Amino acid sequence: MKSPRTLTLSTVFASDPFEPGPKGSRAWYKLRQDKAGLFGLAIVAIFLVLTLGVFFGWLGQGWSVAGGGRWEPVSVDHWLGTNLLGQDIFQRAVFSLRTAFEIGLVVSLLSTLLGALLGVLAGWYNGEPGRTWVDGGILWFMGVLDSIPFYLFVAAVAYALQGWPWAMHIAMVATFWTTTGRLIRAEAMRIKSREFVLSARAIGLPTRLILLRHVLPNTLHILLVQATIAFVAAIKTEVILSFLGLGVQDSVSWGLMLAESTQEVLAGHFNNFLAASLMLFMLLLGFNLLADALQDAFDPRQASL
Amino acid sequence: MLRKIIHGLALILGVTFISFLLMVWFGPDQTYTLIGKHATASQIAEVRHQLGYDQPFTRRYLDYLVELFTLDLGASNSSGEQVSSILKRTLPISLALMLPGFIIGNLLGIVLGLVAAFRRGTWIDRLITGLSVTGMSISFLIIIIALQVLLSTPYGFNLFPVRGWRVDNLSSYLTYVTVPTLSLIMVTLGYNTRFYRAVFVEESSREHIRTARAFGASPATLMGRHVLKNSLVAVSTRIMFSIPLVVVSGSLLIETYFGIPGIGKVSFDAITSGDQPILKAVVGLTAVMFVLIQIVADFVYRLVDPRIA
Amino acid sequence: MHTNPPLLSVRDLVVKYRVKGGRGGLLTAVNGVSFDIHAGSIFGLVGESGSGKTSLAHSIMQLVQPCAGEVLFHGENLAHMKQASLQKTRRNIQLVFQDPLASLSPRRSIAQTLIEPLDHFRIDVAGKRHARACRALETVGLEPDVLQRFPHELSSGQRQRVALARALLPEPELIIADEAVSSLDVSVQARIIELILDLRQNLGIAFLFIAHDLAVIQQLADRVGVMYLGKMIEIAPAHRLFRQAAHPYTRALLEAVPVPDPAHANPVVLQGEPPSALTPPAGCVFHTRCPQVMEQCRVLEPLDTQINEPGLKNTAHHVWCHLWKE
Amino acid sequence: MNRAVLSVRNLSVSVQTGLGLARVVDRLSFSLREGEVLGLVGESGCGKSITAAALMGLVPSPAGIVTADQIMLGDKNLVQLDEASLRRVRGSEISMIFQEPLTALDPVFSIGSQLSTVIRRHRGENRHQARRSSVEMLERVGMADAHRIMQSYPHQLSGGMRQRVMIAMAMACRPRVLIADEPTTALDVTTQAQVLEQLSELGQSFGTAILLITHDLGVVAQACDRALIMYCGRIVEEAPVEALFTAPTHPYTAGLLAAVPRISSAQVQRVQAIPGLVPHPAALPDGCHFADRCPRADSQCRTLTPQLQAVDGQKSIHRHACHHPLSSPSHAH
Repeated sequence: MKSPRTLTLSTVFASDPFEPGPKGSRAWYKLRQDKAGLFGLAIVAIFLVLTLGVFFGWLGQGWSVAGGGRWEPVSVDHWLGTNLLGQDIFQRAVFSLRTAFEIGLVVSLLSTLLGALLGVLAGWYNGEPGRTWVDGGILWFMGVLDSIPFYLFVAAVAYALQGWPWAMHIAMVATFWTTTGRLIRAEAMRIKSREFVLSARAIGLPTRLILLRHVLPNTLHILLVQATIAFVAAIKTEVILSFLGLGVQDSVSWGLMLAESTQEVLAGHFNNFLAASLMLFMLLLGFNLLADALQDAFDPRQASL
Repeated sequence: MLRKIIHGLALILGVTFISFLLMVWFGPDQTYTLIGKHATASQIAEVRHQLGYDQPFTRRYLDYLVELFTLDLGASNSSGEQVSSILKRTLPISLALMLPGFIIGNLLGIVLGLVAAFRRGTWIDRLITGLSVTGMSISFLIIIIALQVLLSTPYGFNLFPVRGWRVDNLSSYLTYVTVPTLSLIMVTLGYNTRFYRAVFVEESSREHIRTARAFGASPATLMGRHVLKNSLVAVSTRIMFSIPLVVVSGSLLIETYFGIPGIGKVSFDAITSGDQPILKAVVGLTAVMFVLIQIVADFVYRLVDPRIA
Repeated sequence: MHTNPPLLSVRDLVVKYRVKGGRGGLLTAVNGVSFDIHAGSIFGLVGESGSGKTSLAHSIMQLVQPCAGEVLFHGENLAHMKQASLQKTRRNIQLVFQDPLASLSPRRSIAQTLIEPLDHFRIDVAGKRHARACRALETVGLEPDVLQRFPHELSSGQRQRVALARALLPEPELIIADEAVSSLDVSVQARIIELILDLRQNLGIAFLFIAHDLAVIQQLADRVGVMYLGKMIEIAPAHRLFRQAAHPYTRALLEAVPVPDPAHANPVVLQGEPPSALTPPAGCVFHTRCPQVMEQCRVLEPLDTQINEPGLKNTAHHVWCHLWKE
Repeated sequence: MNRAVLSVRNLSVSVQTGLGLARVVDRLSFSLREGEVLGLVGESGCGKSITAAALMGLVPSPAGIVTADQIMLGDKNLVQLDEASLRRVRGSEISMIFQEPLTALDPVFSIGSQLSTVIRRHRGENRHQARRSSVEMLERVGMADAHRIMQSYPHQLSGGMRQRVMIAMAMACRPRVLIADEPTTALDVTTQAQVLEQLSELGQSFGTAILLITHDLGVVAQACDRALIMYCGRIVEEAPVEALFTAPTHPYTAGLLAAVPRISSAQVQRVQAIPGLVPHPAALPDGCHFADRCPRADSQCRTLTPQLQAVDGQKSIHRHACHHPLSSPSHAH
């Protein structure tokens, strides 16, 4: 089958062969035009700065101090009032930013790396004579992890590691990476058949170099988007785990604040609930908008991969 | 077909092995919870033997497998009730609780996704996309608390019970199921709509849609006939494979919050009390459910897409 | 003039693929093909889609393991080579592909793409490799500033020239061009054809030029092989093939190519479509569509018969057809 | 040749590209006569496919902006029709077939259902009649076992057969005009010959005028009566096929003819490339777009845009847009 003329109707509109600059800059060029994406980016940036503030000790340090009375209303020294124990809600909400980013970054980074590594290996060795068990094995492992009920898995890991603070992170990484893994595996299988990979194999380039130079760089856009999505998932999961008593131990998080507020709310005290919900919602909204914008900016149909 | 069954068995083996490893081998030591702190050495040895802690790893894993396959799941450590009878009692409750939300959530998602893709780029599309992104950014817990305040407390409409599950006829069923169902819908609707919209947009950019338009097909025919039928594989995959997630994980949170005695609540209590027989049963059950779904999915794909021989 | 062993010789090569899905089964893409390529010559390989041309190229490059037969480079079997000499052979045979868009790694600059083979084969001192890449670009008619650019910034013609430059860098003796000009526009295609002829002339590089378009083949090839459904059905020097093609399929192909001259009417000779390679017909694979099909064609596989004076090896005209009895 | 069945005046299409708004079709005017096969010829990016899409009103609105004084199909000006009436015309009075047979048909519907749907929509036949006409149409395009084809799905057919199904679908309602966008480019040369013959034979017997879009000059020579050569969104030469191939007057046409390889049993004519690159649609040079690559270009060519006018002054149908055309057809060059 002869190859079709390159510039059919759809390609003329979508990709343009003469745009300047490396791929990355083109994606940035498109992102700049996506208002929602920029709004998301702005939120994320603001929260990041606040988190650094907390990290370096300028903000939210007095979260555990039971300074005021129970459920004090909004006042000058307690901007958002106090909770059951008289702790300052504003301080706790701001400090939780650090917990959120800590969980989000650790989980999203590790799960994306694991997903990329195993995904590329599975995709590359799929169909390779003699090595196809690698693909089979990784797929089996993903299938197993996906079919274990998540909360039971987290609880089991939490008990197995006997209250070690990182149990929650391990459990999340161990289950989040499979989504990225499947996406990267499919992309790697597609890239493997492209001519520029065949040309690298024809000169006898070792596999690890091919994977590093030619396959992985072409999956970066998927990894970036998945990392953002994993960040959101990690924070949402922490909230539920804290409610179930499996979450953050010796610190404060929006999840803990929300768990506290379940009783307070019935008694009519909404400050704790509102503070945690609003902060959590804004951060998640920012990251979700950013993830959507990145997805469109790197959409392969536009770029001429 | 045979290949699918072998895959299924391998999956179940994997799941049981990992859950055995985590829950039993590294799991919490039951002896003290069962017989209290100050028991005599011989009593402790006796209980440890009964619970099989003294057997080697492979022996205990084999016992566990035998238990699972012969459905003799033993009795709950805390209540002593037969696990299988617990399952019989709690599963229907969980299904009754989760099914309506699951069905409505997906149907609504499909409709909104279709409308957004159909009117792509217009204000309706932006509205639906905006709402779904917002929906995705609200945590499950916030929705539950907010709905509860809104509907079950004097601060709101106070129409529904705060907790509990005293269901004996349709009207009592509706009163107890409404708030949980609403919260399930609101949590999953954002994700569903966004996913279905992406599938329909992808399908409507295919070349054969342009051909159909060139032959005078109206936008409604394009969407309702060509795009929808081409998307059925992706749509059915999404629905089928989210059943175990919703029925087991989803129910755990809702039942724990609303105090509804379904499989979710039972497994949560089992987690906190380390009641292994129940945990093992639930894990085994989920794995079997996944395998069954994979087999059914294979059958559905052949039905929906002629290219899959 | 060709006394030493041919640069490349392919002996009874067979390549099979396992087909997943559908009825499954084994697809024979290449079914016992033999031919030689002599140093500095251009061998044109023509055939329609599904004839096995690309599988042949990939098995020569050891990208696909053949089930039977062997590939000899300078008389040495590629399959039995030790690592060192195999590495040398990989340097001596280079590959150029059809789709200019997919033959260059999208996220790497042209400089990185060109310097990679130089690093890999450790050609020249690291410092001089950049200059060597510039020279290669000049030979294919591109300015050195292209080095900083990325594939998506170049037109398809420019990209194909970069692919050619990359093939030239390891100073190969043979370049396999798999449909290298098929997806290019006529004016750009002509430039690449001129370039290939110059490379053969000035650098003495041999080419295995694979295409489905006989007109392009005639511009380049010294010898031409015609494949149909995995089998070689005719090999001849170009001037003989285009003047007096022996095999009915070759004649039909020649007549089917639309001639850019309205006065010359194109009669439609062949009906129907090539059968599926999963179930090749018995006897001669072309018998189901051959206008001059005979009884024996349905049963007996035709043998290799040479139809011109035995004389010189490189001008032999082979055909696999019962019409041409020894 | 009798009256025009499709006449286009001042058709332009602009498209958003990375480097800003680009006019990819620039004030195109041409007409298609009844029963004629008109070739729309040009290399990638010259705007021929987008012209076809614009004629059918298939250019997606946000991405492309279409303007035209008129696109007269018989007595209807398509530019003024609203979307609903345009839909009634598409597939009945003017239909289109595409290049990629594999992806042009809907993979999850049988050939029979896709074919009869078009027939029922435009010929108002009921389900039973439509099935019968579908089988008739498949036999008409040379499909031996039409009944089996009706039940089968696109992925079960070969490229050639799928393209024949497309032709059957397009011709089922006896359209006045058929636009064929590179119909045989993705087919093998033996199949291409069969499909081209099928196409022109049907065009003759149904009295349908065909606008054949291709980059292959061989196909133009064999299948077309008249041809328009396009470059960077403009028609640079328009002539009957005989004149075009023997005595082209525009340097670009001559360059194309010199670049296309020709099979000859005698001496091989070496191809000559056209120097330079096609300019980017968003950065087109002033005046004649071919000036930078044209051996005959001068300052006039780089400033004044040449208009399409008859070759030797009077009402000849051989026209070109060039300030310094090759010698007039009276004496061979």
